[in-house]
Amino acid sequence: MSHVNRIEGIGRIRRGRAVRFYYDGRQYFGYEGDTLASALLANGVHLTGRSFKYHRPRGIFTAGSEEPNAIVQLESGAYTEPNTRVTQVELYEGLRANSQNCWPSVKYDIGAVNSLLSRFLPAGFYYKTFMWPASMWMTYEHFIRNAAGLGKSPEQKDPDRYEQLHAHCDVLVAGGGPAGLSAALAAAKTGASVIIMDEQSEMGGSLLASDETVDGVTAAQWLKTTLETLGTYDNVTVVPRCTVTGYFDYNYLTAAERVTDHLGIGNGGYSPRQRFWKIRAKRVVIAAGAIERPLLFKDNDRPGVMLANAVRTYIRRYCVLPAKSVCVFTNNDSAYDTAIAVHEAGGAVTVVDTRQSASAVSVKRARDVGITVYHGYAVSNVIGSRAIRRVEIRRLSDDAQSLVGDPVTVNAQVIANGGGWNPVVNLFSQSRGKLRFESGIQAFVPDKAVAINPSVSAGSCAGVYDTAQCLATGAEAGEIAARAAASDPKPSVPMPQLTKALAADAVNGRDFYVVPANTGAAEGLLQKWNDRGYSKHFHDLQNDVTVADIHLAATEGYRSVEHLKRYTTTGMGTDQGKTSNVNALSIMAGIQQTDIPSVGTTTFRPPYTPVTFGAITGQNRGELFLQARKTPMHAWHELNNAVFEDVGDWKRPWYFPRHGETMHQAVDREALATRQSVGMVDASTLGKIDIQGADAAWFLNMVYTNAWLKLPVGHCRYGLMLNEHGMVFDDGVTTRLGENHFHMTTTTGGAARVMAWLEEWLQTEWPEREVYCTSVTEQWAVAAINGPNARALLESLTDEDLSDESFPHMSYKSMKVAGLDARVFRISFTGELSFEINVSARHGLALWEALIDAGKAFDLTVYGTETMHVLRAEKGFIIVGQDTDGTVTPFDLGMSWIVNKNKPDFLGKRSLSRTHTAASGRRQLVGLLTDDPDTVLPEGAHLVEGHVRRVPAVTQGHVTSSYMSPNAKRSIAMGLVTNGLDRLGESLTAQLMDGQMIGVTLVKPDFLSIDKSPETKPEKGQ
Amino acid sequence: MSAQIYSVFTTEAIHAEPLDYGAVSLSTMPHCIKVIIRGEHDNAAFIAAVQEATGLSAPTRANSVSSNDTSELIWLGPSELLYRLHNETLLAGDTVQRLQNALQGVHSAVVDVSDYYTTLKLAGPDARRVLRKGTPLNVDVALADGSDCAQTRFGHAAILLTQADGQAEDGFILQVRWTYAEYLWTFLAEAMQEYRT
Amino acid sequence: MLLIECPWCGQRDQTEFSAHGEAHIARPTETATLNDEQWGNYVFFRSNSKGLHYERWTHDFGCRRWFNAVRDTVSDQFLVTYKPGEPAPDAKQLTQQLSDATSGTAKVSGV
Amino acid sequence: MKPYSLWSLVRNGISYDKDWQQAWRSPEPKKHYDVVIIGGGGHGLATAYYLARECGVRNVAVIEKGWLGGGNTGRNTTIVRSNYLLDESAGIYEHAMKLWEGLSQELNYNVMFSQRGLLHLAHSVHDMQEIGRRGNAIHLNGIDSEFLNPQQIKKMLPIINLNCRYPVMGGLLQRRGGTARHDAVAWGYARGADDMGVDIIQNCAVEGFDIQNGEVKGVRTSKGLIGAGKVGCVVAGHSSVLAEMAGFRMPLESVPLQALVSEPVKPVIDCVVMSNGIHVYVSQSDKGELVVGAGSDAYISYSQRGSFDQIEHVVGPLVELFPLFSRLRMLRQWGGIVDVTTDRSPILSKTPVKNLFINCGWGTGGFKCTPGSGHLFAHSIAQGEMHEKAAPFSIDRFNTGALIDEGAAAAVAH
Ligand SMILES: Cc1cc2nc3c(=O)[nH]c(=O)nc-3n(C[C@H](O)[C@H](O)[C@H](O)COP(=O)(O)OP(=O)(O)OC[C@H]3O[C@@H](n4cnc5c(N)ncnc54)[C@H](O)[C@@H]3O)c2cc1C
Ligand SMILES: NC(=O)c1ccc[n+]([C@@H]2O[C@H](COP(=O)([O-])OP(=O)(O)OC[C@H]3O[C@@H](n4cnc5c(N)ncnc54)[C@H](O)[C@@H]3O)[C@@H](O)[C@H]2O)c1
Ligand SMILES: Cc1cc2nc3c(=O)[nH]c(=O)nc-3n(C[C@H](O)[C@H](O)[C@H](O)COP(=O)(O)O)c2cc1C
Ligand SMILES: [Zn+2]
Repeated sequence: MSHVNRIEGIGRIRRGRAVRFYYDGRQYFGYEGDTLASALLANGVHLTGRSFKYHRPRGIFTAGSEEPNAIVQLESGAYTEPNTRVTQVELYEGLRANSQNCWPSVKYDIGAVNSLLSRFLPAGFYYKTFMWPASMWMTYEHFIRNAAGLGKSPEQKDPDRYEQLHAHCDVLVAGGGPAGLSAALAAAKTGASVIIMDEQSEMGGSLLASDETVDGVTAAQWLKTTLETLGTYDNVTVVPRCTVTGYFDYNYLTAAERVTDHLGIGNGGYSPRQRFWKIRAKRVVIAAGAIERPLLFKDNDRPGVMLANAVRTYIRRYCVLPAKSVCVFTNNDSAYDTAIAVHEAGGAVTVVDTRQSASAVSVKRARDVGITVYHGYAVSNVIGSRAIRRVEIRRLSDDAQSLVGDPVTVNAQVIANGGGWNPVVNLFSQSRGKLRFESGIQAFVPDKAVAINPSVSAGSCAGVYDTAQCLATGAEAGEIAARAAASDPKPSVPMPQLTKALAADAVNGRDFYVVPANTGAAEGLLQKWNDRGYSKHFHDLQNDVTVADIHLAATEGYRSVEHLKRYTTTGMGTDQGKTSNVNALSIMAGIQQTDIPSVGTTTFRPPYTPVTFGAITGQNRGELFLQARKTPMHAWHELNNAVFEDVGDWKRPWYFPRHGETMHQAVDREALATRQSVGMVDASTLGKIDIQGADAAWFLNMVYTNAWLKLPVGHCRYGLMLNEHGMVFDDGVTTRLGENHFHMTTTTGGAARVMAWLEEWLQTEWPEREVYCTSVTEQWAVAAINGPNARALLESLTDEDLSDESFPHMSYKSMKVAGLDARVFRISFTGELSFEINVSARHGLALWEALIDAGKAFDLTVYGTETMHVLRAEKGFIIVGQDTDGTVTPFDLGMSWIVNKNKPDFLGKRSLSRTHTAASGRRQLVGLLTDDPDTVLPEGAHLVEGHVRRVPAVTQGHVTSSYMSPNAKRSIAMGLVTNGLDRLGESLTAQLMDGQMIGVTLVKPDFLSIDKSPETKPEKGQ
Repeated sequence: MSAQIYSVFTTEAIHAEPLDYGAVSLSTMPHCIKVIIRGEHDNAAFIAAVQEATGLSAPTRANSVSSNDTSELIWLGPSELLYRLHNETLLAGDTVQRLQNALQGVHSAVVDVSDYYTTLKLAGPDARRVLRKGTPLNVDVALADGSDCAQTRFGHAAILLTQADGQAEDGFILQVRWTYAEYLWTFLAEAMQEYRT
Repeated sequence: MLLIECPWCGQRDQTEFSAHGEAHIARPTETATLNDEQWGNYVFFRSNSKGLHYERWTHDFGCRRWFNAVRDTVSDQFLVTYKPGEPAPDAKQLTQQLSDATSGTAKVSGV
Repeated sequence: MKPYSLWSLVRNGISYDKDWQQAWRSPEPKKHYDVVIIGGGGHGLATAYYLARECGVRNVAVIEKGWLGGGNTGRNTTIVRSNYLLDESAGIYEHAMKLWEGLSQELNYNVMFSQRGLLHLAHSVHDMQEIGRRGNAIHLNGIDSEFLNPQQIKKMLPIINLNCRYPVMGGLLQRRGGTARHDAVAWGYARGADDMGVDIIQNCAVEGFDIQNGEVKGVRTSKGLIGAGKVGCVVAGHSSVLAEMAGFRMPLESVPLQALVSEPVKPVIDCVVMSNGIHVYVSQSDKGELVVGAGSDAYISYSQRGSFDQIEHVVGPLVELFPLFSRLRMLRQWGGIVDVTTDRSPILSKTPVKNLFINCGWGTGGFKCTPGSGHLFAHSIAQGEMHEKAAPFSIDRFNTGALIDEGAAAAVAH
């Protein structure tokens, strides 16, 4: 197909560079510099999609990011992207796009039956039906869901890469039109660091489609010179293709840059697809321009109805005349520029102006070149459905409340619709700034910025519509911002505002919004709305919301603007109502006989235009999603077939299967070998804190429940920490290395929490106490050897005397092990003879390998966390976080021995004596033996009284830990049971979801013969 | 890759293959002695003792470093300094001992953290831009002077940033808990991709 | 995204910090003499002020120090940050400062 | 009240939709009501509805400072489930679930309660222990729950990345869980309450209480003094502010909680997915957006917005769990003010002021209990004594230590 609509001229396209692309499977070509929209229009394609609800045919409506209609499924497979605005896609070789939300094709769409039923599907209809029979809702819903939803999600992993970038600047300029560019320049001149961003492929904003003279030169020339000048400043960063998406507190702004999208798939080289900026700006200049708003008339959603300035943009920027005959429909002067542009491009043009007369320069110019202007007329009917065939217009009554006279037919295939402008106040509003309604221009403009988000708006986003004024306000804003940033760099100081007054551009007629639908007598418009007939006046094109729907909402009492939005879904589409919101307000204001500011706006929220989740995530994905921490011995574990378990951030070996062993077999072997000879576990992940100072012992006395003052140097003690609620939150062994020096260990997952807890008390409550804490977790690699041969093994690597007398249980020695400086603790988490050998992290692997070598003589077995759990459970030792859950006191654990009642105070102490906490009947930790020793209870199983299955049933508690114990030669478990400590010997039943009933007996949680080893419990308090 | 990288960051002898894209390069630094020295900076006795033991003036200005050819004293907090010593003949334990002796009787703590941290070097004219991909710190302000240092975050990792050779130019030393080093390295290596030629 | 003035390190990004609720709640010393309600008050009950709020923060990714701040919980504006141990700044004065900066929405409660 | 039906849609369609009734009136406040409910969120409206409907108390006003449902009711991720760990919680949430199951019909307003199933993922041994415990507890309470293995999860959710950082080891499914249309819940209750004579007064802020001898006599509002026999305070994030007006403190912190939606797409995810292991929860609305819940900031704020890092913190996990969502786009983000208790359980309680009752502390997860909370609170107010299912949730538990610690016990939100 040929470029039926391409016209002569230069614009911003590069004619030498033809680009092939495909739309709905059909091949077309365009030029470099085209957007998908301009290329489609050049090829005469207007129909680009079907609407959300009624599946009405829709076309390209705008030339920018405000596009509500023309959204497509871009590309396919892993690269596909739904709901993509054709107006923002830059053309690249081989681009493929498909229409969406239609079947079998955009031309013949089955869903269009909805359109026939539209009368019975008004706003919120789903709240009123689909209720019977109740059981059918899920079926109805299934169909509703399939009908909704626009485009399709990709079905494969995104192959592209994204990055984030943090930036800091004195002045951030959002928007690179004339106002933004002059702001950037003015700020740059003061020496301020400036970043200027624009969402379009080129800087220039509306100047890219302007034939104006700017500062005495053509717009294109001005643009070129200005960009060159900016380029000479080192302190200026110019970022095209970058949308400022969010304005957060303390002048933190986010922006999404499309770095390589325009190059086409796979052509990005080493650059990321998109880059997500996080900017902290001392001051912000918002120069985001204005968006045209359409007039509302019957069938105003037909493909071919476009915003007036979009038509002008296609002509001047892309050399595309969207149709040979254009009807410009407007209520103000600015759309006359479009008429002139059409005329100059060789098109036939008719202007339909709702005003009785107009006298602006542009109007005069249009008349002078012979353009037909109908004053006091409005578009009353659009003939054609997938394309406009012709347009009917009728005279407006004097009060503009009704249509009178006979229709006049205008030959036009495009309606250039210009109903005035809405300043882009989105970012300002996101910054908590309050808006003010200027009735002269019928628009909301920024009022005062809040202290923490000092910004100044310039150009047409501040309601200034004249280019010279845009330049002037821009320059002033840039200078104000730069000076404010220099004199008081902190946001939280209010910002001076512009002295240049808002151009009181009170063009009469801009308060005309909706073409009356009736032909009746001259009653007031408001009553007339009762007649409806407004069910084809679409104000929200994407969500198919009509003027009638607003009326319905008002009738039913959904009058608050927020109810209106939610009931009709107006403004909730992917365009967030950029072209529809103010129209909705005006209609509601009309119905309620009030003014627009009294109706108010809904809340502007980020992002300004939708941002890919990939961009927001940046590099924090896959391997970098969350770091996996590894111990110094990790490589050995990997080589030796470890299966890893995630414990907090850490990767810990879970078990070490040999020759196809199951987990169960591996754990059996590891656990038996440890108690029979010697086993070794990597304990490097334990939290470690170095505590020093004259008050160190006093401090431990406050944070642990037991007594610490008299612990001899060189000895270790087990402690429990409570929070102020009195509940156990961590445990570990702490060793007195010197009179004022302790080495504390914490649980793996609790290390950071404990460190923060200690610092909190030291820094905020007891700053006068002489204690310093330093985290040393990563400093030490730890190998723990357990079992009857542990001593012999260690002896083979050290000269130190390891006898009970010289090195008793719960004590510590510094020595050489395998030639390495080591701290060795004789503490046990298995109940076996045990040594925890600590060496500097970088020697961890060497230590480990030395132990492995020496261990061959003792049949040393390496075990993982699962075996570690089995071994400790065999002895009834708890794991905080598994056998406790934040609601458990030491008494509940049967560990009253660890609570020193003579200490005047310790953290959490008072909570233990609260009425409820001290009462009986709490859940207490006991051992559980299944009637059948081969049955292993599932962890989490609940216990009930009796043997008869009942639902509901009262739980007596649950199983916290449960294993097959090869050493006890039976299954073992622990659980928290109501009053458990008083019920030892009683039987309960675990009632499982699958119907099993497993009998258990409550016992003391000490599952191996008591006399086997003296080291059955962590040492008791003194 | 992970097994290889892991050994890089926990064993002093092996170094990761440096990445050099011209405009920016990444490498590991040799192991050095690192000692945390705790003590109140407004305690003159503490400051004097530290200076005596290290031969460096104590950096009591927040986020500053004082250094000489072989060592640095780095401000970490109002009661915390980091002493880094690039001297392969000395032992960490001896250094700790020396400091402890000097600080006898002063409320203080000396802790060997030589193996707690790994240091990486990011250098080249685009090093700052790469840094900005992961840190919210205003690098230009926080590291305006060659003697400035800063603790901040890079992605999820807590890092200490100092400047190579005390120059506020193109080289940064990133100190990180070694268990985050693989993460940091991978992040930086990916962030540098753009500068490949 | 707040910009927070660490009393030591200066202005830093919010993501370097964490918040820890109301400040200036002294831990009772003679805990044994308190009844359940008095103890409960200390552990659980908070001013949760809408307006000026005295609160605690830590500079986790920086100097790791705890400090206090006064912030308006409506505008989220920090009025002052200060070191632990320093006295709580006067609410009246801060309210004035706030109403100078904004239009005076702040209300003081529960110091 | 003219009922809604397919027929009513047709009839009204034919008459150009101009004869619909107002869903609720907008009356001027009377001088005195038997009960004044402060707060026109779902919970307040439901309370008024059940007071009128079941307790015979029809001289009731609901006083809302803004627009109905504009608080957390209008800004939540609409997840409904009753699979709570502790018996007390199961008691109220399952009570609510039963009411949900007939709610559209009872209210004659389609609240789109969609029992599409709610899946909690377990990413570690610890998570597995947690869902094991909770699944069994729920089961004993007579509430449905099922364990799924990774293969079953993959079958249900083909797009999931089981092998993400913290690989998926299993899941707990409540088939009766799902979502409901948040706005419809507020509007449906409002319409039902209004129909029975309840006055719903919008744009009217309570600014103080009339308390005499420790007993509440009325509320001072921006529309003047309104007398009340009893007052129910149901203002979520503003509970501490109201309590302060009445002279007492609450064990609450009001923090920002955020959510976001993607652009709408055709159905891709058919149940609600929650992962505490990597911190994300997501469902797809009937309109097609992915509705994603973010975390809460740790600082107190009344500004209905939060910090952007919370958004990053949830988008990362979303992409990790569903890598194909990376090319979808975030359409809108917003925040609410949630009132959080230390034990993550709500407060339904008498207060130190006689005849002043409070219902709050629902924090990040009260939408699902809207019918149950309203129902129990209505009965409690009418009786003057807390309903037995509500009784454990008194303020007093923070003094005695009888916490209902869902937070500590399960660490499951929403
Ligand atoms: C982002 C987000 C996601 C959530 N996700 C879920 C979820 O998935 N599932 C779930 O179960 N829960 C969720 N929640 C929680 C849930 O939204 C709330 O618990 C629930 O909606 C609270 O309802 P409510 O009626 O108590 O409060 P609200 O709906 O907040 O109503 C309180 C009302 O009181 C009014 N009020 C306040 N002060 C005054 C005054 N002085 N005078 C008069 N009126 C006043 C307010 O304007 C407001 O309308 C979420 C919350 C948020 C913010
Ligand atoms: N005659 C009229 O009534 C009328 C009305 C409006 C505008 N205008 C003309 O339009 C021009 C306005 O100049 P201006 O500089 O104020 O606006 P502009 O429209 O020329 O430029 C604004 C720029 O900001 C960009 N932008 C908007 N939001 C953004 C975001 N969030 N992130 C990044 N970029 C964003 C846009 O893409 C655009 O390029 C003047 O020439 C004026 O005469 C005329
Ligand atoms: C479940 C749910 C779905 C939503 N879907 C959309 C949506 O499709 N489009 C949209 O613009 N906003 C959507 N929103 C967000 C609302 O527009 C709005 O942001 C939210 O109700 C908070 O109100 P506020 O932003 O006005 O403060 C949704 C909100 C919820 C709770
Ligand atoms: Zn700091």
